[in-house]
Amino acid sequence: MPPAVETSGLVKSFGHYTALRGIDLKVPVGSTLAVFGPNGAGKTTLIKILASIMRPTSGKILIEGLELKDNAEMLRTRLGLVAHQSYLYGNLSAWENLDFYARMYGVEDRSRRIGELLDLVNMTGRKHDRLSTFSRGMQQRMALARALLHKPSILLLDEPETGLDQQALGAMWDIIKREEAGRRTIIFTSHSFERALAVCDDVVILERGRIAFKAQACTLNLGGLKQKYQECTAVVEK
Amino acid sequence: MKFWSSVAAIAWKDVLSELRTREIIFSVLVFAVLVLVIFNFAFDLSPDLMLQIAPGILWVAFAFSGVLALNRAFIPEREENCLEGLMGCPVGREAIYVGKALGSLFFMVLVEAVILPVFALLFNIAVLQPELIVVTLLATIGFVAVGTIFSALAVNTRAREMVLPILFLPVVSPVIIAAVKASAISLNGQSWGDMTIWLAIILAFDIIYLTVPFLVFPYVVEE
Amino acid sequence: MRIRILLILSAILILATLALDMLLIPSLDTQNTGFIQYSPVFYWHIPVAWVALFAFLCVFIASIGYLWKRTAFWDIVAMTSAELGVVFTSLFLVTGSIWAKFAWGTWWTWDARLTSSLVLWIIYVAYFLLRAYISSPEQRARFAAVFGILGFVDVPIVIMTLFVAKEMHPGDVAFHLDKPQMILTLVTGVFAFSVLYLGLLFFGIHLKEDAAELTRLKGLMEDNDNG
Amino acid sequence: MDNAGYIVAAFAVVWVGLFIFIFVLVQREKALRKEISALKESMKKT
Repeated sequence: MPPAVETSGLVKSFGHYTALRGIDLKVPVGSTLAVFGPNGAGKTTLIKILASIMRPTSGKILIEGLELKDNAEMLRTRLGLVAHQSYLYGNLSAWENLDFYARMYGVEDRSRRIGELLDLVNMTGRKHDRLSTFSRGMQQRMALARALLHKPSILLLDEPETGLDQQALGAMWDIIKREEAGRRTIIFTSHSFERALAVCDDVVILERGRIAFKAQACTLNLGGLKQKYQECTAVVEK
Repeated sequence: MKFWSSVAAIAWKDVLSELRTREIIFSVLVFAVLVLVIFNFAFDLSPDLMLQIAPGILWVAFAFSGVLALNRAFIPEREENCLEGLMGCPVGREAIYVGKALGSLFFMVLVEAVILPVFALLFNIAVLQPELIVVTLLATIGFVAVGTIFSALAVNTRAREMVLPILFLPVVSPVIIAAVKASAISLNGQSWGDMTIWLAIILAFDIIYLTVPFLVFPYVVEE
Repeated sequence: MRIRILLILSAILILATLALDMLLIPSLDTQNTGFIQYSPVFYWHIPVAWVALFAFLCVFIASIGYLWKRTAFWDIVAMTSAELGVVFTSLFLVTGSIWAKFAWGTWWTWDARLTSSLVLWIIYVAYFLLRAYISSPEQRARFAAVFGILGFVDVPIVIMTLFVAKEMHPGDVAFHLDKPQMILTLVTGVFAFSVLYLGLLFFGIHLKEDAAELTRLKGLMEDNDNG
Repeated sequence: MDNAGYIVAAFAVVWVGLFIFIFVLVQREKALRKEISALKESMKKT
């Protein structure tokens, strides 16, 4: 059973600036990986490369044992992404947005699936309202619905907590964990240690494009994680 | 099959999103009519002379209102970074180009469908002839094919409104020249036989600028 | 080093063309028909145009090279070649309008050759405008390469459309060279300016690579200062 | 301007144009060369 996501020697540079300097990751199927790191450590770049939106400068990426470079279009049906932006069109209604992406992902029986998702993120009441009229929290939940449309086996989230209060964030994680519990692999970047530690199986700390620390969540408590984080990122301040 | 269903989905999304606010369509239409009116002030000419410059006026109105519309083509993709959302879909990057081009084509044809009768009314020239309509359509396909990829390029630059026309109009000038010449021939009552060279140029342009951007578009959107 | 050789060689060849031009060509116009083939201007007016088109072809190839290899070298080659293309097209336009003043009494005639070179000139000036409006070097190189390809594909169509629009057939001027002296002068002219182009191309590339080296060194300096 | 005048003018434009272009390149080259060597010196010192 190949790991859900495996990268070896992953490098990404933009001209002179190198965002990722060789990342080796192995994420087993069904597990949840939390990625921490200061701003500019390469978290978003890593997520976008795994989602096949950005091409790596060098290195190998295997999604469910298949080379991402060669099977990009097929593998995208297995990948779902929730980024900082919602990827949804302001002029279109919630239903129209999901209907559009459902067509793009080739989802069968679109209306049933969209209805299901709107209930899951409890936005059914607003399904015909325009996205531009939604609050940040509602847009984030709609973005999650969009990412789950095609039942991806791997879900990527880039700092899902941005713009959400504790209650909304808690609700969001319930939604993520409820659907296909245990079979879906989740990789997310985050700044809130406490919330992340509660939901993840493994932890990684990125620092200036490299993995500075890797461990299983059960071996860490909140204090230990924060202390480790200070150590890894302290190098920059000295 | 997957390719074309995604293309249709993108084009339909563009049309829906635009018909919802109708902001671009009205501003482009008003602009095109404005161009006609200005030309009317600029040259108050004898009817037969007007016949000669009529195609020129038409295509100046189409070209500049086309640039106005194409400037807006990739705005929805910029707002919530929807372009990345599209790139995450299980479809080739080329489908995004073809979908967006079809969306813009729909609006350009819509503008032309309104401007041609208005032009016939204002300048009382029989513009609605089959030859002229076919030439206009063929030229619009080439116009939009080039315009869409330049719009995708320009939307990422600083002074987008200025960069697009300066990049785009010189490159698309052959199609505009050929369309004007062919329209002039059709206005003189001649038919297909006399405009074969111009149709050939427009068709050659369409073919080239549907294939080359198709191959090059992935490099525009991918980091 | 080879830049110096190329530049000196091109200087010699240009002098040779000049000599041929001044000595041979005037004597040929026995019936003084006033055709362009008989005026010395022709024998480097055409080479300048040829080199400009060749420069745009190199931009096209270098752009494909950049999109494929993604190395800064190809981007530098494309930019330098585009620069030279614009310089040579400007020379063609200026000398063309001087010739127009001489032949037809006005500085500018919407003659097919002049108009098509003007359109091409605008396209490649737009190439530099595009480069100027993008800040990130990687994106600038990639977009410039895309435009280098889309722009070049337009060159044949622009020339053909304008030649047809002006009821002028391309073959009727450049290739009716019956006398051997004419062909000799034209060939030396084309060869001379091509060598000049190569010399300037390598010189420009060398220059820009130095500039890139400079920015890299400055970057290192800053890193050391606050590293 | 008679016939010869235009010829000379046209020639002049070409040479002056090319000469200025090459001259600008050479100037830029010298300036760059100077700056790089200066930088290399200061790099060695620190």
